[in-house]
Amino acid sequence: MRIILLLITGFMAFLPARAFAGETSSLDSGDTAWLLISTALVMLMTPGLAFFYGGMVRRKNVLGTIMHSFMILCAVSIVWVLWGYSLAFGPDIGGIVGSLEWFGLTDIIHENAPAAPTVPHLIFMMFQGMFAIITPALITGAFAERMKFSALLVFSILWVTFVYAPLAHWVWGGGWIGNIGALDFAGGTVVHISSAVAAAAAVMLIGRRKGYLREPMPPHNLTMTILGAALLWFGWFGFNAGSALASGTLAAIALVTTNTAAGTAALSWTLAEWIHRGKPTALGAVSGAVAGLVAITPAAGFVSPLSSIVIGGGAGVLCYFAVSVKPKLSYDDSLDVIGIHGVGGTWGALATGLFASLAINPDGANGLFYGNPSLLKTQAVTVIATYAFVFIVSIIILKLIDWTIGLRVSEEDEFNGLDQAVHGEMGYHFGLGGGGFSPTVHTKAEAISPKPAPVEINKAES
Amino acid sequence: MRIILLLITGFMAFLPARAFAGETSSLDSGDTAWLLISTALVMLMTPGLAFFYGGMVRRKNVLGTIMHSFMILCAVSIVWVLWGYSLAFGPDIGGIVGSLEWFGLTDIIHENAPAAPTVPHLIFMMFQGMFAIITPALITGAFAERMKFSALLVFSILWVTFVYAPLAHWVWGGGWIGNIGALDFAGGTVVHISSAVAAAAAVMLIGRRKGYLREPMPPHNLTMTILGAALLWFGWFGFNAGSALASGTLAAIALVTTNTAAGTAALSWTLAEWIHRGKPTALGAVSGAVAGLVAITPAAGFVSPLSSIVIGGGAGVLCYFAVSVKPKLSYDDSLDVIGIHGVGGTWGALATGLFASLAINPDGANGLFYGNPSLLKTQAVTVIATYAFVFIVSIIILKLIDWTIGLRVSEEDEFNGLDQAVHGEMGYHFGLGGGGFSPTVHTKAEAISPKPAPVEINKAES
Amino acid sequence: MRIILLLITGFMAFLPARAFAGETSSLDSGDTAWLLISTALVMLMTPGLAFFYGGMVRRKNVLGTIMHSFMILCAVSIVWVLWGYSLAFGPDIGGIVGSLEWFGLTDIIHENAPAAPTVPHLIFMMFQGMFAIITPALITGAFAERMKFSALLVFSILWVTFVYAPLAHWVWGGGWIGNIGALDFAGGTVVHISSAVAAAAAVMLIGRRKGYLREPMPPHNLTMTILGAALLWFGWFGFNAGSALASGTLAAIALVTTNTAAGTAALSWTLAEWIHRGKPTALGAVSGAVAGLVAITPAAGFVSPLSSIVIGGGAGVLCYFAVSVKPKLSYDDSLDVIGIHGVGGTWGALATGLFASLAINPDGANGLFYGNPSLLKTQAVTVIATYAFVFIVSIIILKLIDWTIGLRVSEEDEFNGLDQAVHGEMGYHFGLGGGGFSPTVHTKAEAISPKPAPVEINKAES
Amino acid sequence: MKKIETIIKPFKLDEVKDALNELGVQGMTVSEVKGFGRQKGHVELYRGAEYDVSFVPKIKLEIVVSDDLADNVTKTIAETAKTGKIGDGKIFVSDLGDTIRIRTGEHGEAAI
Amino acid sequence: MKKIETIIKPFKLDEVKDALNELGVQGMTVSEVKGFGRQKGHVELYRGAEYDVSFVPKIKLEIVVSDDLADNVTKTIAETAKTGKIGDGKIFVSDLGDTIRIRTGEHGEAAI
Amino acid sequence: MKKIETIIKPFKLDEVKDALNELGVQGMTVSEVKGFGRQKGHVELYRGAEYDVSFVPKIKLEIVVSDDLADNVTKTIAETAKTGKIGDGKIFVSDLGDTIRIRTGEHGEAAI
Ligand SMILES: Nc1ncnc2c1ncn2[C@@H]1O[C@H](COP(=O)(O)OP(=O)(O)O)[C@@H](O)[C@H]1O
Ligand SMILES: Nc1ncnc2c1ncn2[C@@H]1O[C@H](COP(=O)(O)OP(=O)(O)O)[C@@H](O)[C@H]1O
Ligand SMILES: Nc1ncnc2c1ncn2[C@@H]1O[C@H](COP(=O)(O)OP(=O)(O)O)[C@@H](O)[C@H]1O
Repeated sequence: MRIILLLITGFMAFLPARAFAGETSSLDSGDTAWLLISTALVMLMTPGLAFFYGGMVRRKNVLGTIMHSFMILCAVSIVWVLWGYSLAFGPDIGGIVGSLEWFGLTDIIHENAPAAPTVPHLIFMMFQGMFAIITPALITGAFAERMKFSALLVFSILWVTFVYAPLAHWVWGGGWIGNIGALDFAGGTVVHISSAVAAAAAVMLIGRRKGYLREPMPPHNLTMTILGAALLWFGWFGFNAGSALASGTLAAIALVTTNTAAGTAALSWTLAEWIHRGKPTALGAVSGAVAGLVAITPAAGFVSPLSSIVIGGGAGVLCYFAVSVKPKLSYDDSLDVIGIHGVGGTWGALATGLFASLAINPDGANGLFYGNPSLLKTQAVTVIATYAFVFIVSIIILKLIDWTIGLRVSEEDEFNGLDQAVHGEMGYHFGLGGGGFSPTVHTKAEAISPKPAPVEINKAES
Repeated sequence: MRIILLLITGFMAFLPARAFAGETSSLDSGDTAWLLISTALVMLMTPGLAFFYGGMVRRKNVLGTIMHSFMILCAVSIVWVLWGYSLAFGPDIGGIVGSLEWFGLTDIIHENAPAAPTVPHLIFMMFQGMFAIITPALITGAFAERMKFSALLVFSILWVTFVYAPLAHWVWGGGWIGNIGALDFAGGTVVHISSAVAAAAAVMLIGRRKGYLREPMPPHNLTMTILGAALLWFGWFGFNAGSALASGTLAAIALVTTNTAAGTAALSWTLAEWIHRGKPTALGAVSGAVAGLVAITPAAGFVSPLSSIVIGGGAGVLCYFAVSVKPKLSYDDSLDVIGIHGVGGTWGALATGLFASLAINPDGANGLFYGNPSLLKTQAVTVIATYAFVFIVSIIILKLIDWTIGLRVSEEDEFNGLDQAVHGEMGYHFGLGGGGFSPTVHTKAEAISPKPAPVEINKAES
Repeated sequence: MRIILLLITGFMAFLPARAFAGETSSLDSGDTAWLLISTALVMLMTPGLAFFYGGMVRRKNVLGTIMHSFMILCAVSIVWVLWGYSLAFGPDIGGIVGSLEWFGLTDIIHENAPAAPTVPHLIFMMFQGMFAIITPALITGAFAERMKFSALLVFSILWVTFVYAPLAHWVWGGGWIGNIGALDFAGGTVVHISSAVAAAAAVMLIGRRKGYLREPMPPHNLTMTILGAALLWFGWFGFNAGSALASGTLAAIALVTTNTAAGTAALSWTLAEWIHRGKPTALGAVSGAVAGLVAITPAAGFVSPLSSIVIGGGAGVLCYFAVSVKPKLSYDDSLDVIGIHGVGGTWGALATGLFASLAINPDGANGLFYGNPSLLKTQAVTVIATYAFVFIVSIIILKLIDWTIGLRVSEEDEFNGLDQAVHGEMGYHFGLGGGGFSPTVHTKAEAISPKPAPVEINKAES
Repeated sequence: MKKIETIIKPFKLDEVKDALNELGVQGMTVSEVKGFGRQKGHVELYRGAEYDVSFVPKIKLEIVVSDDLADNVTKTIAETAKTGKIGDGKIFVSDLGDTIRIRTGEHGEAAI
Repeated sequence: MKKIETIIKPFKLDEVKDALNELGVQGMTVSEVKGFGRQKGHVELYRGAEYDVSFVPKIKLEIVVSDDLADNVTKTIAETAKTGKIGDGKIFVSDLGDTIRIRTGEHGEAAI
Repeated sequence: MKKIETIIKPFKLDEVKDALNELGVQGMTVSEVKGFGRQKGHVELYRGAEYDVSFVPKIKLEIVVSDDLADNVTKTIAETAKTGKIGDGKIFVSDLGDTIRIRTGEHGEAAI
């Protein structure tokens, strides 16, 4: 398609030039449609994550947990439009960060995206914005059920600004990691490793939940967690196949490897725990699927479907054991951000160094198994650099917040649950089945109306 | 893309004309793909709304509330195909309504859409149909927990025919509102203001829920409401960016302003209640997001991302206070259709008159802040005309129904809940955790089989 | 679009040939975008089905039921990539089955799809893969609440290999059913009839649930079932309109008939039960919608919107009575796979023989009502052949499994519920509202850490 | 000391609680129960199968009071919870041996 | 008057209710409880953490009957609720001081 | 035989259960209840409407024991469930007429 158009362009050189210089002259409507819908798909992942996490906490914290992801979606949407995108993808400053030239986006509204010349700049911006949103949302699994709400908001804004935006710049925005030839198709380092390392920093500073390892803390609603996982899987097609930035064979490859790795990892996690513990669990199956999706993220457009089976299979087993070992180490990464996104993301980044193939993607590179050991080294360097950078800056941000507004809710609030204590709500008022009446609440008359309106008397009482 | 094709067309004038006269000769597959998926996205909004509303009512009415939206989806799907689309978008009759020439769609199946010549007529029809579906569904929030099911069905069909279709014609179908230059990108007046005004009419006629302001009526499942809000946000990308009717820069602009306004409004609502009441609630956050989505709807393709921050921010605060004031006025717009869609929609329509800019969309207009005060006046006229028209016709329809089949369920049915009384079901049978047995029901043997089948005796009783 | 390109191609014959021989030379980015997103939509249907089914079972089996669909999604994803696609769509062997030439897909990664030359082969493969996934998942409704998990996995893999893949080959892959001119736009026989017939076989062999017709077995969470139905409806746009394999008028037609039939069938089911039983139920409404979607599946791209009203209307009524009659026959097709997919699918296949019209789709055929009785005969032959083939092979597979690992869980496991017995989990831990504490569990200290960590004492106890 | 158990209609809970509060009752324990009695249940329909639901949601209150307050309490409940329609519920009165307040270890009436 | 409280297996509820109904018992109150006793619980697994769940779901029935019916009622429950397996549950019988029917204000056996 | 009913804070359940178990108590029945008493509730906010929730979640334990064990049991509960803060709950002790084990038909203390 594009080849044809290029040829036509050349062939018709005698036509007035401005016809081709119009603002959308080289836009491809199919590529644009794919980026538009991919952006919507990736947006849906953050609510998906909210449910994935929300189902795993105790009932008293379901809203608080969902609110973490939801408010990050809201806050980072604004940050990204104002300065985040410009820092990450704006004109490069020394390979380290983008300039603030694109602050507020005013100048780029009618441009095509420099990194994807067949789509509007704004949709590339927003597609990338959805990645910037979900990354801090992933971190919230680590400090679920005890983080202060104000601290969460401040943390997310600072973290996107000082960790995510520079890192995205390094890998995708013209920065040094991209320049040394590291491959990260859709965010293995930028999204998953970085969120897991920040999670580790947060867990160190915020400490364990009260009662951790002494009280039972079973997931209060696994059906909600499964719904979240389903939305994540669905959205991940946009995440990975959308990262092809065009609607063609590369997107198809990424979609296939994504789906295959998710399925394989769910199977391998479930089998591992079936053998190890005697039962294949539903939480294991969806956790495995997410682990597979994490692991294939950096590799999706560089490896073959067969390789994606190996990458997914490895992710399921590795993450299962990472998660199983956690209670023994007795740190409280509550919803296993490290065990899934850290381990899965690292495995995926290295696996890209093993399985990448120029036969799949001529713009990529060959990995170790295709005769090129240097890619694996580059990938490893990237991983380590990401660990170090993210950990240090995350610790600094968290410490600053801890000193000023504090990271953690009071013991009493933690005991009563974030929903009631922080948000003044309850997730569910199931109350009495038939009458629909919840015996736990009554109206504070004065709050609602000066005097109870005596207009209608309920005579129909059953 | 399209420019190129036009050029090619001219250049190749010597080619046989029929090649370009084929039924799909000017279809753009990318634009079509975007409209196809946008239609699906907007369809999903109606179930999303069902959950948004369903979570807010008491447990005893969850199915009844969901059924309102769901049955409207079903009924209006048919109405639209038969006569609705033709009334709204069919050949214009005096700027007032479309003719019935396209009844049943038979004649337009293989055409391109007149309003969007690069996509098939049918997909434009269906995309618009999804708007016609969600609009009456929005109204149902006003009379939730007490509307008669038969009345709901009749009302929706009449309202789409006599209110929605003409109004859509006025604004988008070649009618007078469009002709005077009012801007409504994706339905601020047609969808949101109109549903809110009809809601006000309904609230006046149907009256308050029994026990309103005396009994507590907390939302029974906020996680369901949040799920609904997430689906609404996701679907709104189709609603607003799909309204560009093509897959290009305009769609990208609309998608970005939509997302930004949703995020800003959620933040501003939450902050307002944090300051005003001391706690930021999850219901506030999602209500704010919806308020922002409502407000940006008429403006989405006419304003800059920076303007969308202001529009969203305003929507969150305005709607929060509108909703807070309701109990004091003691009318029972149960799920705040007026407070959110009325206030948010009106603010959005006027804000379009403030922030619209030809630099963003050359097919739009400049607003007050870009030196053109007349647009604001046009917008205000449109708003007032919509108020008047929708209110009068809605009252007439509701009165007619009240006189004939009645609007409201009996007091006893209201007390017992719509689920049990009207639908003969319960939303949840959580019963006993372990055994899965619900002590509330037993099988009416004769209803199921003449005599209880004595074949298998359950010997495995634990 | 494509016509233009063909013309250009001819016109520019003097250009170097290789420009047009490139791997993606004839890809259409819009068609590809539509197939990419359609694939994602159809993927989402399987979790949708999981919720549709999961809400209908008793609480104690909710995870077990969801796991059926979810693990089939995972397992068949791999099977399809390895050998399933090759068997179904690989180079034809005598009209019966595809060869294994495309095992592992290695050779087709950069090709265009033979059946859809404007899209990458891989996305056509994956789109078809999603059909292969949902078909065995549909069957699971028949043996819900009692199937062994290992048996389910083995059954699904064998069934996809020995039933689905050949059948798909017969109809779509160049096999004999396609060759005799039978029409099946999106899988009426391949997906729906085949799953229902396999369901009948399974019901015969596995027998009824303990207590069936003696104990009440009400759906434990209809809101989950409705969510599932909403996701199914949404995904079905990809299923049916995606089956156009291109983003143009045919996709638009299929999308419109799909939506219309769903709405009509929901209405007609609800009306039937309103008249017959006195109440229109929510479960009826969503069951009707699914019945309509099933019935329109084979017809979607061959019939007019008006015909789709008749097809949907018929489906709702027929399936309602099929389902109502089940208890009288006292077989336990637990979630009505036969009543909905069997009856609806058969009605749809025959209705295609009645309503298909060349005026709608020139690549289709005329049906009885358009003067061609032979199509109806062909459709009937196809239906009967599918019945016979699927039933026999399904029985063989099930028998083999029954003899080896057994089909059914122990009576005790069935009594305790699959969630606890098979997966070692509970769907919900709602426990105590306020404290969020579930009195049903306590931590097995040794399992988690050698000695209870005495580090933090919970002093904040309220 | 008396233990008073009463089964009432759910929507009467707040009224009864407030009335008892005014009487000087400072504590009570509430649970959700299902009642079976003269009051009719309802029918549910699921895909053509009909379920006859004979249990009706009720609230159970347990109130421990000193002997001298008992009569007043039962009288107040009987008045406040009454609608005059079938299903208003019952009050059951029985003797209680001892009461202990866990927080302080107090016994008897002081612990109520 | 006697108050009979019984803990039974959930799936026995309908059978017991019907049997008591035939006996002339016209009302009862049901609640969902968790039982701890000789009957084993089960184990749950969440991401490698193991929870030992020792509580088993049970149904509790409260039935107030006149003294002369009491023996028959306990006997009927004991027969109908029996499966012979561990966990069948208990019947507890105690004296009741008074019963009041809220709807009518009746006292004593007339109020049952 | 004594029937001991106790209302405790939910998070104390496991501790109390284990302590009673060590004492030789082999069975008990647990339910979720809402308590109203000196302990304050909380406030909920929904779109500007404020709800004052005065009920607090509690656990109710019912334990039937032989007369000689009763004192020990109440003492153990009183100690284990105590936090010293308002809302720790109550223990109510009453006499029980008879107990029947459904599985065996045994009566009296043997049935406990
Ligand atoms: N004999 C009884 N034992 C225990 N509870 C009873 C008894 N009779 C009635 N109840 C409870 O009282 C409630 C109301 O009784 P019902 O017979 O319906 O109406 P009324 O109290 O007006 O006679 C029942 O739902 C049940 O919970
Ligand atoms: N001492 C007791 N006090 C109160 N409830 C008891 C007591 N012992 C048993 N129960 C109740 O009876 C149920 C059955 O008891 P269990 O010991 O499991 O079996 P069985 O009744 O066959 O001896 C328990 O789950 C519990 O609810
Ligand atoms: N008179 C009473 N009758 C029944 N239950 C009571 C009574 N008083 C208190 N309770 C129960 O005991 C719980 C704790 O009582 P509360 O007054 O809050 O604290 P404390 O036990 O420390 O005095 C209450 O939530 C309620 O469930």
